[in-house]
Amino acid sequence: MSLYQVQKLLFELNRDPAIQRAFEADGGAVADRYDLTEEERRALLEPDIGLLYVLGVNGQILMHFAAFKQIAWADYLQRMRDGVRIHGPIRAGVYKMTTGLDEKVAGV
Amino acid sequence: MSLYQVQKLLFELNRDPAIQRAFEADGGAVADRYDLTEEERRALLEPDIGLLYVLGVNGQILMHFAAFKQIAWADYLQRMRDGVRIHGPIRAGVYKMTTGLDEKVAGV
Amino acid sequence: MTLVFSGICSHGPGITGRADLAPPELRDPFYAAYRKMGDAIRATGAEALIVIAAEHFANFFMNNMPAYAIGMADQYEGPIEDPDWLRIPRQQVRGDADLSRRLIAEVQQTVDVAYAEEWKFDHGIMVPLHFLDPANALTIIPANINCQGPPLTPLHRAFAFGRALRRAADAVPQRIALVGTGGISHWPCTPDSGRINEAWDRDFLDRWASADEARLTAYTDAETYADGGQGGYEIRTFIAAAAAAGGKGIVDFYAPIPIFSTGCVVGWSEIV
Amino acid sequence: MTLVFSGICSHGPGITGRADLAPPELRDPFYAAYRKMGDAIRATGAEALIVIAAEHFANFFMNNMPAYAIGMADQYEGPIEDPDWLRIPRQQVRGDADLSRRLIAEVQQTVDVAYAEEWKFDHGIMVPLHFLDPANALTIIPANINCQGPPLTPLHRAFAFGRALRRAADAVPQRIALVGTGGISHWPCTPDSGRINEAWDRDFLDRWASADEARLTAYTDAETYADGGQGGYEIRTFIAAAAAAGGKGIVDFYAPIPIFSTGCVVGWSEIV
Ligand SMILES: [Fe+3]
Ligand SMILES: [Fe+3]
Repeated sequence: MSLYQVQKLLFELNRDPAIQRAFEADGGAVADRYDLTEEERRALLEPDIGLLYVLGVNGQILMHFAAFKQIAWADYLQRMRDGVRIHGPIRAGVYKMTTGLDEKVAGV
Repeated sequence: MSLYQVQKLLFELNRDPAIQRAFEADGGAVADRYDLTEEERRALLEPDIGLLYVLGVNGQILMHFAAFKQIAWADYLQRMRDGVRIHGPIRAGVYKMTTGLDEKVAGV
Repeated sequence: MTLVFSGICSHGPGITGRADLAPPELRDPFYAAYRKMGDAIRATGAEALIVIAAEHFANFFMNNMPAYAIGMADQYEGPIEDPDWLRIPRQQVRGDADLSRRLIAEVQQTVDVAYAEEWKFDHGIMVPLHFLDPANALTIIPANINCQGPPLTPLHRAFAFGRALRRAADAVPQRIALVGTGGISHWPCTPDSGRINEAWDRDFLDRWASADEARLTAYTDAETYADGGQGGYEIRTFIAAAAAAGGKGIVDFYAPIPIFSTGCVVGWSEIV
Repeated sequence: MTLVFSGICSHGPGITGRADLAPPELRDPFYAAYRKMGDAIRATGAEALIVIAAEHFANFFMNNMPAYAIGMADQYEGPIEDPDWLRIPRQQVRGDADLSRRLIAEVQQTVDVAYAEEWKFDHGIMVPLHFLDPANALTIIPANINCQGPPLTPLHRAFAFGRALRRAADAVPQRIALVGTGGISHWPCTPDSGRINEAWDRDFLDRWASADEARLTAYTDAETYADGGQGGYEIRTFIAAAAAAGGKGIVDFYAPIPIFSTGCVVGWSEIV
């Protein structure tokens, strides 16, 4: 249920420039509008892309958030690998990692 | 297309207490977020329930806006009749008036 | 386990919100029949109640208007309307996301539902629950048929939706009850509010009681609009309930109650 | 008038956004095949192009996730992504609400679509349009199949959706083209990005070319996930395109291109 709220925040952020501006100005105030755990809130505000990935945020939602945060493609992939290294396999959803922690399938 | 924007404003207002508070504080600022004609904007801010009805706002959306504006049931029905008297039959949608201007089917 | 109950009932915000404006000799027997249906549902030992509603822009808008939707949350809230206006206090209603997921997966084999992990109940669900489950004891699975914003789903698909819900209810371990809630003829939220076409209503209820698909789905939307008003589009919920049951229906109560803005009915069907 | 074209093509933000990271010997023939399909569509005299997409939470979320949706606006906008990241400029795309309304009404006879009076295109539609209609000359009708958020619509319903679109296209006065756009096997937006199962892709394309409903719909979601990744769920768009066409398919281009994160295909089918 709480993962639903994390994903809802990101869905709304990804598609609405007004929320993007509000998030840049005061991410905490935007986060306050959603029913989040402390861990989820921290992952969103830091942002901890690896933890968001492990929490089960759908990759198609997370990818756009990473792009919004100006995170380059190779860095985005590496942050997810690091998330799994630190926090273990994904806890929900269908975006599980099937390759090795040091494998870079597309070379990045 | 513009009627879609009027209805979208009302749909979002009807279901979100935060937008309701914003609308009470500064209706014009809320209206600015939607692509409205001058006539639509005026009808929303006044509010001119009769004109909104004639513009084609779905009754199931308009009824809740009238309740939000503390307009009693009998007054709500009368404002729609007055709208038709002044502006003519509804211009869009399926909520047309089929009774006479002075008819009160349910006695109110 | 199986579908154990299938009924129909009218909704409308006036049924609770304008209670004091209604003639008691019409209102009180209607309320009594409504509550009696609640007793009948409890008597089946139902664990969950599917409410097939026709919501009114509380959740679904023309930016993404699903022909059919089913809720998939552990909790819902309602009413979305001002509680003083509707005279139903705002409350949490218990859902069951896992049960929903199983029902949805089965329904999707034949009917293409949207699923909704949140849902704000409007009077279309809260008014029935106010009478049917005042103790908030049942698990509620909300379902919806778009009866408000054209293009509307054809009546034969509403029948198919009822059949799909039946198949789904029969496939889960729980005892499942179901009600379809709409209006019959009515012109709600217009200056015509209170207009009711009793002859059309009684003819429709006769078809509903027959559970005959051909008779139930013989209306065009233009005919329904002309004879039953835009509120008449909501017959889809009753058609789905009849399809889910499969058997003959019994009208326990029917009366036009103009201040409630709709023909007021309570009835149920044999499950066959 | 009739369906005049039915094709398939891969999408993915990397196809444009990471163009400079791709080996030219794979990238350039893929781009050429993509543009050639645009020429083929123009050669049919098509007035409108239905794009069956599998959008990625640009419009539809789990609060109301439609199995099937069709746009019903006179204008759309896209991409929703950062234009610099996707390397496709933000633009208006012409729709036709009236044509949509007629198509939707016919589709609804058998498949229960949500309609959407606004729609923000993501890379799933913008990447194909970038190659197929660079001059922005076609009227676009967006359609969607939920391939992202389970529970997903069954494959046989995706086939039914394609058949319904065909019937609808044949019933309107305009000449209609259609493309289904997805990926075949891919593990997008994960650390596995770039993983592609070429053998699985080629087997799927063989089934797609056969237009055989039984072969096309024989996968379980668990099998698709294991062999084709969560990106493989998007085969639904290709299945719908095959169903709309009815005839044999020809794969004009296929190559796994890891930096584009998907097996890259361009193909079209005989309309029978
Ligand atoms: Fe209703
Ligand atoms: Fe995709």
